[in-house]
Amino acid sequence: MKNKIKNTTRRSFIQGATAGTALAAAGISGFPHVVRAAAPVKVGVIHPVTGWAQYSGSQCRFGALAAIEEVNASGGIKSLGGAAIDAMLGDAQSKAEVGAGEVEKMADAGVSAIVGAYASNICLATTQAAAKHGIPHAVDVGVSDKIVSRGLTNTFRFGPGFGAITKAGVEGFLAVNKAAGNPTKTVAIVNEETTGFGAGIAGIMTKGLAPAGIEVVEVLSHPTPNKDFRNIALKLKEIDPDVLIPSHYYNEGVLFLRTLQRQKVQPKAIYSVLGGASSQYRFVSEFPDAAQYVMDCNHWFDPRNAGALALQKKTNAAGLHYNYEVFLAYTAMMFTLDAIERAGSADRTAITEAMTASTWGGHIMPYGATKMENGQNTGARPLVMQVQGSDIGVINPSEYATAEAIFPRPA
Amino acid sequence: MEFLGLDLPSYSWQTVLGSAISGVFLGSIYALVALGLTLIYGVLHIINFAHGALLMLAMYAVFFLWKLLGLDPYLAMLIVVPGAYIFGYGLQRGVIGKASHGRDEIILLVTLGVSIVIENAALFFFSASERSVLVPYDLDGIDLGVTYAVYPELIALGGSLLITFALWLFMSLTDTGKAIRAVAKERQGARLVGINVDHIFAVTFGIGTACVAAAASLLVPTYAVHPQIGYLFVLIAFTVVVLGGMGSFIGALVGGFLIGVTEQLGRLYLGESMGVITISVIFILVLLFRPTGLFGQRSG
Amino acid sequence: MTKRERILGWAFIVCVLALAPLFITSNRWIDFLELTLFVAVLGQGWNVLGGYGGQYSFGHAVFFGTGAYIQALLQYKLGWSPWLTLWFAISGTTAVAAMIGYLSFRYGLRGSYFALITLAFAEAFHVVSRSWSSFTEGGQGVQLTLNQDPALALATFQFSFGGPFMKAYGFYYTILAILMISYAATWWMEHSRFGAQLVAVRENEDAAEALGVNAFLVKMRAICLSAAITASGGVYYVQKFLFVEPGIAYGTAKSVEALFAPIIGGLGTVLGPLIGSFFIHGVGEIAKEAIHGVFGDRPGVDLILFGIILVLILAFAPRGLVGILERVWIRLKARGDA
Amino acid sequence: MLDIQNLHAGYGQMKVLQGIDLNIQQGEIVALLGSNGAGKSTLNNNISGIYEPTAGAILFEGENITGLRSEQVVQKGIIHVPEGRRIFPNISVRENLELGSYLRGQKNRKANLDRVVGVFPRLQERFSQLAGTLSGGEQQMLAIGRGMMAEPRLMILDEPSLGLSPLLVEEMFGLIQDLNKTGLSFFLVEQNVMQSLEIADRAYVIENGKIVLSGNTDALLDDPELKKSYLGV
Amino acid sequence: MLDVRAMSKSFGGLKAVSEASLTVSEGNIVSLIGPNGAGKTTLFALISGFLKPDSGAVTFNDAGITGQRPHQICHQGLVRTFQVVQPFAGLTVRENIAVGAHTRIAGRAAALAAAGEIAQLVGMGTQLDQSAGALTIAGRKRLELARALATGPRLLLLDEVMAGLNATEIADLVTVVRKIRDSGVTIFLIEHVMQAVMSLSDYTYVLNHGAMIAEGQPSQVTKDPNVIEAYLGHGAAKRLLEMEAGADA
Repeated sequence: MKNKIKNTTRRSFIQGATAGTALAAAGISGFPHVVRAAAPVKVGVIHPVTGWAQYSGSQCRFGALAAIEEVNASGGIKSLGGAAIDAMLGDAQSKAEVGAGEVEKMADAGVSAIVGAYASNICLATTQAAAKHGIPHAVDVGVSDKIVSRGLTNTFRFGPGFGAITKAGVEGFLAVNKAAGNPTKTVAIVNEETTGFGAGIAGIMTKGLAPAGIEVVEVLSHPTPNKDFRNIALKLKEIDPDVLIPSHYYNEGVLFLRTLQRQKVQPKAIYSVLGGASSQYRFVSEFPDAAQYVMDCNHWFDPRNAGALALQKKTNAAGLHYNYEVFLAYTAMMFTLDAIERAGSADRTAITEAMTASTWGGHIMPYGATKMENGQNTGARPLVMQVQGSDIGVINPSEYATAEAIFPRPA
Repeated sequence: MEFLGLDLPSYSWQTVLGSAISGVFLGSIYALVALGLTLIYGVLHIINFAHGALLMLAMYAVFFLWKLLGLDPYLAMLIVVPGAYIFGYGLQRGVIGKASHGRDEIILLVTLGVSIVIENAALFFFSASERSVLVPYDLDGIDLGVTYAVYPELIALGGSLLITFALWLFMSLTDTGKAIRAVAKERQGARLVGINVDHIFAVTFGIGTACVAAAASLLVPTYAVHPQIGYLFVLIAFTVVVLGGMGSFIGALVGGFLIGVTEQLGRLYLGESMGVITISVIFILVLLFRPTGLFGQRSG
Repeated sequence: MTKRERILGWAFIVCVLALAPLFITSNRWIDFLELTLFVAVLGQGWNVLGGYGGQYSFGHAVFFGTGAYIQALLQYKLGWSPWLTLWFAISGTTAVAAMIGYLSFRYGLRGSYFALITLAFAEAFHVVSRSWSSFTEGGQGVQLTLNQDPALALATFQFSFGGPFMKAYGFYYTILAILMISYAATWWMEHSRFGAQLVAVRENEDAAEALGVNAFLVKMRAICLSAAITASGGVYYVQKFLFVEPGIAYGTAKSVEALFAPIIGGLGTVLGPLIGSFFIHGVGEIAKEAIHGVFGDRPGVDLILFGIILVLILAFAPRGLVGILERVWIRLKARGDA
Repeated sequence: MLDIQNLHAGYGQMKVLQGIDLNIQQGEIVALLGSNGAGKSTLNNNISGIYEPTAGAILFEGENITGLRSEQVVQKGIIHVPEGRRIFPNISVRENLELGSYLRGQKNRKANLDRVVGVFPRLQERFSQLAGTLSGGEQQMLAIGRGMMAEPRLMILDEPSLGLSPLLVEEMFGLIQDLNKTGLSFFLVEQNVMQSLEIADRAYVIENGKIVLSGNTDALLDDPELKKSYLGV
Repeated sequence: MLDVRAMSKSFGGLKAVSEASLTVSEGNIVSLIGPNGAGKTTLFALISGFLKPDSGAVTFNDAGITGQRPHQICHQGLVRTFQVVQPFAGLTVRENIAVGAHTRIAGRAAALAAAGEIAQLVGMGTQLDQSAGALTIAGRKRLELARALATGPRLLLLDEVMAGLNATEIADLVTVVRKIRDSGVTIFLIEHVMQAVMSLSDYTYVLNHGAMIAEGQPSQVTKDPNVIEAYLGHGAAKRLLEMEAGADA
């Protein structure tokens, strides 16, 4: 089993975490002994660790727990007298109603905040259920912009939403294209339409690329799951666009890129926006050929941040992939714990207020200082990556770049 | 292009032909999965809902043989096919036959129960993540002009023809094959010539499962394995079986190709998502208007 | 069981379900009860057609999903009140059921063929709901506006931000009311000519026809009642979660959930789906807790168990838990009398 | 050869046979007469192992075969050609015959096949035809031919004349006699009373699951009881 | 009351019923006899709407009912029973009969009460709450009769209700059938048990190989050499005549 956390029981993890804190306390036994009078603060962690989204959900859970482990190890919530964070784990089973049920359990158990719940539809249900009980809820992934547009005062998303990512994708592409001497005239979009996360991409792209004289010549939508991409490959062969812009989940991403390979479809570049596979280490390691030179505008950590790299090491050590799920959930949890620290209280309202007013800057993401507007962190932004060799390098924006874009890709 | 008042996109003949050819390849996969299903239906009158789950299980077996022993998926057939036969035989004799009291609807529910158990056991032990087998000849193949045909696809196509032929030979030349066909229509008569009907039932289920395991070996180089993969094929396999005629191998083969080509062209013209509705529509129409399918025998 | 015992039994069950939440302070357990009752409603929907009528549908999600979509879309697109849309949701779904029933029964589909065609219809609806974006909002699903004004809780049929009682129990009593109505309807059916004829058709269609039963009409009525009950589950779902998407609406999960409860509880009995739902959810919870101690969060444990229970019930207790309970009851009474 | 002692049998809670005693000697043709629902087919199905009797014993050549499965009974050489023929309609005539020796007589399949088509030349003409397309008489020939393929020692014939024209019935009975001359024993269940009594050595009359009359056929033919039970006069 | 004209039906190549005609007049008990496989049950199925004839017509109470569905025909007062009894095995005797009663009674309680009365009539009064699946063959036959009777028929088609019964049971049932006739229900029956046919019928039709070969008073019909041949086989008539001659001598 790749995912160790999954194999640990909830109890043994909590025990482990407590043991960690105890050890940390023992490590500083030379100092006056700090008696932890404060009760632990309960934080709910909901993810779909079973069902269709199980892989991503488990990755998310690992990230969130890593954050808790880290904070507990470094002395817990200081403003609460070093109170430990007690993680209450919930499994949404990849179903919205089960996710909402988990929130009820957590409300019962008296959690102070909730972090979760990966998929947009589950997030919609969990944030609403949490709102009913006034529990602050930090959304880790859930890119649908509906999540933060319902006026729920308890809901916060630290990462960027779909609209912001697509806009950044356009800007990033234009920059890469310009640097290469504007070779792109036509693009084709291939997006998934089942969960709707690729919906709306065509409009934003068409509008954004038009000023640079780039035409969106075709939009090809497909369902998730999709077992065959041959038709799309054939159409692309006929249309022969300069650049392909895919936007879909991991499994389809893999199948799509492999089909292009098999059908010898070779555009100047593949530049995905929220491409499920493109900037995932797992894909790069399993299909290095298909992944080569693929660019992707997606969630990414600040590659110069030491904490981010430490987390990467830790993730790899656990046998997991350091994908966006891990660092987004980690960051959402850190954001929550930071708010608890600032609130100096386990009270839900106080934490909500602290989240609203957060200016937190100590994170591992390329976002700058936090500024919440209607629950959305306005500083949140994606980066543009490219697979080069066995690594994934950041190619845009320049202030975070670790590699030079290779575009058009070599034949 | 306009068709029945619908404004359809128009494509070059190369694209349309390429799509149709890809439908043939896809259809060969459907036919492979449907062969075992139609055999089991023809004799046992079992609409085997566990068929997809068994396909998935066999795909995992092929995957692990590759991953752990480095065994080529096609070679893995030598292990997986007999293994599946034994598993299928035991499943019919030990579970399905015993629990179903011989009633069609109950059999349906029992196989549904079995599929739920198998699928979730796979989820439990293997997790939901996709696992792919990468064969060295993954990208090699033949340029057909309008489309590339890679070896895994060509082998699957050849395999579907070969397995259909082998099944046909088995059913017409061996006593067991004849007994299977005899039992399909006349159980009491079969008992009276000394055929152990329970055994033949289990043998049939075993062979059906072995077929699906052969299909699994041929599928794995193209499709990643995950616990829900069976579901992706099984509904279509039902359509193929119903269209081809329950119990007919040639029907499964022709039905597979027909569905494959229809689906690909449907997706080409109606869009990838809406295009698959052609399958459901064919399914419903055949069930309503020609439940015996194209090559089916009249029952009764 | 005597009639008196039955009535007393029902009165007891109704009282327990009505009063239970007042003694449970835990949201978690209220939520558990709510989910259980919800599945019991879906199960009764299936039971009317499958249990009483012997027509085993494998695509009952088509009724749940259609009810949910109508409920959601009329509010979303036309801004209608949910109290109005719910009538359209139920009657619209009934119309869909009438169409599916007409085609299936007119062309004489029975047994496994009926199961397959319902499955095919659910799949067709799934594809349409996913692909016809301009009408159904496609795969993104329909998200209803959340009302946070406590004063409008009742008017908007959204209780999450109502008063303390409403917030805690609003949806519980909603699903309980739906349950009571649907179970009363089933009870009425069981004790009516329609019910008697439906069971006769299940037992032997030819014999029923010979006795003047219009089997086609009886099955049509059954599929319509079945769909109406299932659609009311869809209405509840949409009001509770304010969200519906193709996978939730037409995926296989709901179809399977709907048939588990009555088969395990007892086919063709009013009480069966309720008992079945309580049993599988209870066992599921226990299994998950138990397995948690050993493996952590592992997927599928409860479903593996459900599958095994389903096969065992089919093999050894074709009358389900109700049958077992009745036998136990009779034995206990015999012992008491002795 | 076959000795049935106090046999009781039925379906579920339904009792059909209520103590049958009956025997067949090597080389005999024994007829069983009785009206619909008297239990004739039930008796045959219990002998051939399709159903298991609730009480009593069936001995074949001194060996207790009560409750054996049908394939074990076939193995012993008791071949039951059932009412309604039960041929395999969806496979060819030839395959039907071949399956006759599925369990018994496999070694001599070719020789037996020749023997059967020698007796029924009509079947050879239809060799590759699906058995379901045969006429009623041909189907009956096929059913008997299929039975012969197993090299039977005792053949149970259940209503072989059912649905056949008088001419064919005549032919059928002649055939049974011919086969009997080769040493094959027959247990013949018939509604065609007169003709079966003419070729049989002995007969039993069954009513409501009990044997009510038995004896040599000549005696039975003159028994007024028989006529009464058949014509009600 | 019932008039069947030139009815034919084939299955595949086999002519099951060919050009059969018959008349059943009100208040009578008419029987249809013939050897196994003669097509009697097929003819019943054609009359009651379970099968569609290839040609021919059925008139019931001066109305054409050819091609109508069984339930429609039932509502006009013509109801059949099945040779292979078809009880609703999961229901009690009372519930079984009530299904028939519902044809004329909408209310559940009234239908159940009516079922009780009918059960008394056919002698099942003590078995009302028994499960139909647990009945003996005789019980099932009675139930079959009771259910049909509960629909309130004008004409009852009974398919071998006596088969498999012993002499006492047959005698009981003969009485019941008479009682039913006396209550104003016309009866048309297929029967194998000749005693029953002889003692019950006012008129008899004989079917062989799908065609009517004789009709008339039962006592006459059984003397018809064609009928004897059909029943007892080729040459039987001659032998019987010889026997009778011998007996007379």
